[in-house]
Amino acid sequence: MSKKNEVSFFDGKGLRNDGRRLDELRPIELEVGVLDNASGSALIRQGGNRILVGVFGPREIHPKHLALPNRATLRCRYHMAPFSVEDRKHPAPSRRETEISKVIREALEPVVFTEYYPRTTIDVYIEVLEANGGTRCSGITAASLALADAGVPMRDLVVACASGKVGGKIVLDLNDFEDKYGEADMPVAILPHLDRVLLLQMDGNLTPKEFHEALDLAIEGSKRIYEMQKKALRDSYPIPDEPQEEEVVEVEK
Amino acid sequence: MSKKNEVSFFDGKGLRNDGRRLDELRPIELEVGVLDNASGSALIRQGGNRILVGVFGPREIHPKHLALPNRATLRCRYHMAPFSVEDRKHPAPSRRETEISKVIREALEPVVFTEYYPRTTIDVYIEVLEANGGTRCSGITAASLALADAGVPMRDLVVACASGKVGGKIVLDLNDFEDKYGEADMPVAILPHLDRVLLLQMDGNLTPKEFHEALDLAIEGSKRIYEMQKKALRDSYPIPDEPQEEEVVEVEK
Amino acid sequence: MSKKNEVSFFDGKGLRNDGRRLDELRPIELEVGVLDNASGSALIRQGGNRILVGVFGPREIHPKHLALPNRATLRCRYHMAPFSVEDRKHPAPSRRETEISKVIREALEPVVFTEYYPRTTIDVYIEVLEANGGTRCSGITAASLALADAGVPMRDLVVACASGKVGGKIVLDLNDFEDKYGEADMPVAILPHLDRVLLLQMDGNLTPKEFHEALDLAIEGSKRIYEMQKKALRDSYPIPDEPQEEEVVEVEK
Amino acid sequence: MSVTPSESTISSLARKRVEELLGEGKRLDGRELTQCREFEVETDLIGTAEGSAQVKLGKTIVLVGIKAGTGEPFPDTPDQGVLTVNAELVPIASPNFETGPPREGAIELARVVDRSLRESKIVDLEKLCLVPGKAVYVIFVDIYVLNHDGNLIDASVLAALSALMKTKLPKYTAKKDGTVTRKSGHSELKIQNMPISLTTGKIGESLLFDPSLEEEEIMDSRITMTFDSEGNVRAMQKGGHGVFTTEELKTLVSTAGEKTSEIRDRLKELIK
Amino acid sequence: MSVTPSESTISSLARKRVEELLGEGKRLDGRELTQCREFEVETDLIGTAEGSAQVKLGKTIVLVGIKAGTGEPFPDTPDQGVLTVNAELVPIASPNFETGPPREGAIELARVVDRSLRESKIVDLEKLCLVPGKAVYVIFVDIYVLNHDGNLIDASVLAALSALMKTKLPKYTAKKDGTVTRKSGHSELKIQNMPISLTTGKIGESLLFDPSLEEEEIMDSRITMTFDSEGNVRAMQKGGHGVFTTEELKTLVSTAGEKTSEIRDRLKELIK
Amino acid sequence: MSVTPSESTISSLARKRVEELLGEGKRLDGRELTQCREFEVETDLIGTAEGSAQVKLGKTIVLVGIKAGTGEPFPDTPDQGVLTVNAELVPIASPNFETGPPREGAIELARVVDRSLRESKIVDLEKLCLVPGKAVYVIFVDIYVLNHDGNLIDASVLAALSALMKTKLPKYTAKKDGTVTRKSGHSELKIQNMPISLTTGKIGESLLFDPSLEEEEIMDSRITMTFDSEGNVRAMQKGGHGVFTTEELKTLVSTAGEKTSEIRDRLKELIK
Repeated sequence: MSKKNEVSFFDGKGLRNDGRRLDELRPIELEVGVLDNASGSALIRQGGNRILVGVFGPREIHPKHLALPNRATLRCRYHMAPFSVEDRKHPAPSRRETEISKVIREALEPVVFTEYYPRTTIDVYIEVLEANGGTRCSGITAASLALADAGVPMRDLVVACASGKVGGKIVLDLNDFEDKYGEADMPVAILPHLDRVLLLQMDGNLTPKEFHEALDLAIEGSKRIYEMQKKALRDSYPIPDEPQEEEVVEVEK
Repeated sequence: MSKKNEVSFFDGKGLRNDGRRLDELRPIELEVGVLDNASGSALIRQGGNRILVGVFGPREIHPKHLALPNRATLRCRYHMAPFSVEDRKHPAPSRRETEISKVIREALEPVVFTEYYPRTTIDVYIEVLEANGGTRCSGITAASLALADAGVPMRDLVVACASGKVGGKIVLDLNDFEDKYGEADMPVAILPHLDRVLLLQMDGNLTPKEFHEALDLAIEGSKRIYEMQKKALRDSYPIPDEPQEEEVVEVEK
Repeated sequence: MSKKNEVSFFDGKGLRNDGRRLDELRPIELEVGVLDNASGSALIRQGGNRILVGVFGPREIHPKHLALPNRATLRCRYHMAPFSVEDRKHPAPSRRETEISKVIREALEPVVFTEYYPRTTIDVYIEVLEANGGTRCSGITAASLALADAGVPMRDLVVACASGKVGGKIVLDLNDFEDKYGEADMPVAILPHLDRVLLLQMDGNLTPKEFHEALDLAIEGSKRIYEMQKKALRDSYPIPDEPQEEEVVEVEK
Repeated sequence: MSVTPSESTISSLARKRVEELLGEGKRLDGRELTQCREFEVETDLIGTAEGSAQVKLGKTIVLVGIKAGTGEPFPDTPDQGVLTVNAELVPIASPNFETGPPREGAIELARVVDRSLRESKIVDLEKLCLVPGKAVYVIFVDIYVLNHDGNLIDASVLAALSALMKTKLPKYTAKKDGTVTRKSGHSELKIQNMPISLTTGKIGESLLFDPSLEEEEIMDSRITMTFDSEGNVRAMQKGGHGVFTTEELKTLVSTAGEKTSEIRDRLKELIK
Repeated sequence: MSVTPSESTISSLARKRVEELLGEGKRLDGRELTQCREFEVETDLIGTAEGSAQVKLGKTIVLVGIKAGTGEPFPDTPDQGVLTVNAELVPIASPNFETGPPREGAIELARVVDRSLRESKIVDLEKLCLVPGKAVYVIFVDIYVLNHDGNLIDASVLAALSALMKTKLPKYTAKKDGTVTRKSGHSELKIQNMPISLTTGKIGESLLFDPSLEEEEIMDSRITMTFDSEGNVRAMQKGGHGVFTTEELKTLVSTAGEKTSEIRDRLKELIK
Repeated sequence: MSVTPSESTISSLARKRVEELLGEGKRLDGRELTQCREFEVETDLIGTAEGSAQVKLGKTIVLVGIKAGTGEPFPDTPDQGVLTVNAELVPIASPNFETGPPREGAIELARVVDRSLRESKIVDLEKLCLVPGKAVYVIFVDIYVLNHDGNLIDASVLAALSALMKTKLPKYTAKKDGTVTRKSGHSELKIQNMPISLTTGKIGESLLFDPSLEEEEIMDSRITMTFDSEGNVRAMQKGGHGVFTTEELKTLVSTAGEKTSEIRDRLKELIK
């Protein structure tokens, strides 16, 4: 996050470089059940992000010494395709990917009823196919849908959204340009109906007051995405014996 | 295989750059039982190729999870010495070596009676000490002798020879220069008395008709090498109670 | 060891570049029990060397196939901190570190009563925090104290010191400058009261006679360090029911 | 080191049933022996890539992204651009794929696709030279397998070809000393050939085109043949622990050549 | 791939006892919930480093060594020096640390320290440029954990800050073409901010500053907040498999900010 | 990390028998204690190498190939060529060798051979400089062990020396800026010393020259001493978990020195 003096973040009308208002999310499309071999899967497109998540398990774990006697092991990999970024990414895992895999796993741990499946593993593979800022949040949002699609019991859906500060203002859901040149970026993941924070990272510069504001905004934005998640699941699993809501359409699988 | 316009492959008499006719093999020397510690071994010199093969096993397999309940595991490594090529090769295995190890293993799989030795491994180590084109074929020819020397029961000897196209003509047993600058190279391995193809790779440019011609030539060349293989084995294991053929000589071991 | 013509090793009085006489050790400080989590530990400062050694065990060994049925496994790592040398050292283990780990382990093997602890491991971690020549010897001297601090039974303390040849003279305990530009360096480790050589390496140029002289000097120097080792242990473990010697002070732990 | 893989868990009974079906010229999914699965192509779906295509061949899904930049040429081809093919079998694609460095399967896949493209001279590498010996275009073809339902090679060749056909090269100005600076705009990457591969599986004595995963798990061997736009063979690769007769191979060169011609026509329709 | 670690061996009984204590506002080592352990700093103890500091936070010992040299800048920041943070959890520090390449714990530690330093602009990277695009200062911050008794992040930030404050840069003359030669002498590395992190552990409903190893082994989660000299937040990192409420986080930003201010004052006293 | 190897499977009974034999001054293969095995040398057998030699010492076979090219010098020795020694214990040589990166045994072997060559100044590295600081000859000495029957160090030193004695350097023209182009022809690499190593094994109280594999498997320790053409010591390396007395070492320096002189004379005969 290096602030350049020449950078301007807002147009004459106070709109952001991609035409959004300060508290506006990027356009989001969610699709559930997009892969055949995975136990569960989801695709998220959020602005310029395109991320595919596949979940396998609960299944037998190899090597066996990773098995836990009283719960399922959770394994999580956040991984970027070589062509997902401007300069080709080398296929070997970077330190950044290793850290993000860890914080995502830790965000999912409190949500999954791992105690139902002792000695097994639940594997969450997050493949970033195209990246344009905020991929860890998009990845968590999709991972949660993929877990639901796999039938893994969870306390609630997990949903994530970043807030931050650009050009002196607190904004929602930063894109890559805002992340790079803005003053602060703060990814947040929450359990929406319990209002619990599962992931929180921040880098940049915020006063304590700005932090309060940014946290509230990230949670508010997350809740909006939560509604989209629920709709995506409903669309994917239409319940025939209940009167169907109008917007339910058969999702391409 | 990049064709250069200036390259000439034949002299005034239509002979190749090393003096051979189109369907002529490079000079081949085969020696069996050249290493003390290996269960079986063979050395092949074919033109500028010098390749040593050692076979170990059937023996216990480590790690044990590689053991197969109803057959022996076959393990095969094709490996080039750093000094075997013009520009020193780094000792770490290259992608090329990995692929060649696989196709050689797959060429040997149908030949070995692996079902006689369940839960064991038979290890085939091919060390290319000097390379001058067609090393995978020379390696297979020698590996088959080393397996025989180790007493591993086989359906037949495996023998391999490349054919290809240089200067518009179908030729046998390409050397490095012909492989690099010619139009096509096609390594073939066969079970000679059953006329079965165990390995087939090709890169370059052949019409379907040229492919037929090249395949026939590679098989014909392989069968000539097969005779040399059998002689090398006879030389190495003279049978004293039968009237010995004249050419049987004691091989240096 | 490349001799430069311009290099001068002695001043007008015949003293070495750090003011020492030919047979003089660098100043040595030894501290025992400096780490909390290790079973035993020691810090050595010898001239510009600062080396920390931690010993763990005897303890369970992982992976289990390294367990030996009739003795403890000894594992030893000599490792340099990135900032311990003039040009930052990459954290990955170098070939030099691998070799030194081996010769140090082999120097400790004859000394530890490994037969008392079958199927366990004793791990010796030598961390070079600052290096100025002769670190393998300093490391051994400290490792021996750390083993004693861990309560691992030993036949005797091990002690090490290099001798060598600089500017045509046999000298004791070479510093980095003398090691780099001098004519020979010879690290030696011994069992002092049995007069046995546990480690011996040499590179440079010595006549057989000079070798005799250098070996005697290294052993003589080692024995002086041995006295310091014993004092460091006494200081660290004051025996209250015996009349304490005056110099016994409580060591900071 | 290449190691015999552990056997698939399919019972010999299942295999027997498949062989009986094949004896009658039928396949598990109802296809004829020489019938390939339908395929779809979607291009330009990755904004960060200079070219991209996703191919669905039955339920097999392969995504290829092209990254193009500049770099130094190889010393032995100072006047040629660099084309590199890489394949990742990412673990979302199959319960049997694992994380970690590429294994022999991924390496073989990448190398067969590489040869199919390279030997057919799909791009003129000499046109990708900026300053001889100093600066050339470097093009990465990254194969990303998203769902594995058999025949990854053919799906990958299709996706790589489609992605390259849609690739736009960033423009550069280059100084004699090899210094390169980006200038605005893109130019199309010119494709001079359309290599299409066809993989044939062998189960018992039956030869079947475009094997599905179910078929791959019991098949004895496979042979991949890549044909160029003129119907000539540019690359071949036999795989598996079984054998082919010379007659089988000679016959295949004709039938497979025709089939790839149909596939090429279909692809042209799909991504014109 | 990140994997659920195997559980600590502490019995649920032990955990219950700790929770009871915490219910009464007490901790195992007698501290109050918002009380950090005392720390000591020793600087300039590594002669081969351009800067060094060893911090003892309770029984946790972290040594940081700074190596400074020259190298090429990153292509996207041609006029800035390079600052790199690396952490090694060497096996002398804990029976649970192992030899081998850094694992996710060490990587997270290095990256959180890196962000704490970088985001607070502890050094002006533009002042570390020698020849734009060609030669810049390259500064390695190597974190070496010598004894692990909990809260490695805060101890490492303290040690890294202290070491940088004592760092002396070797002087160089640089030619336009990027050729650099060492000249005699050193200059002080100018520090323009003093970032201090505070890590808070959560056990049940209790929040406790500067958790010890005993506490870490049973805590549900942790949150690290790094404050600059003005009391603003520069970096945050939540860890662990538990959760925080928004109220907890908002309250913490205030109390932690004050606490880091005290720590900063104490550090100034110690290494002035 | 160096780890105690698992014990050889030789029974203590076998060891006892060997010790008894040694007590009578006899060895398993009938040699005297200070008798080395006969050796043969074949040179120039690898056409792609700039120099090569295969040494058979008893049944131990070591092949050394020399590759010579050009590259940059090390920053601290800008006017010296680069000599690099590498060893591979390829798995054909012994049922106990494995594929994979070199382990401590191979690394120790390479480093002891390296020191034997380097410390005796076998080649004048300054004569291998083309353009100071920019371009020098880079010589790779690759040790390839083909059959392991004991005493790899001595066989490798012999093979490396022989290969270097037969090495022909390709000629280059070099410009001031370090640009190097191959010109036709070769020149002989000038050897200015002939280092010979002798390794002595110790079993119980007996010292035996040139231990065979059978002896290595039960011996307590070994000491390698490398002597130059003048009879001076250039390198030493003790190995194994046993000890030597100072008297043993002092005596060995004399007897081993004489023995290496005989070996050197024999080598001169073989490859003149």
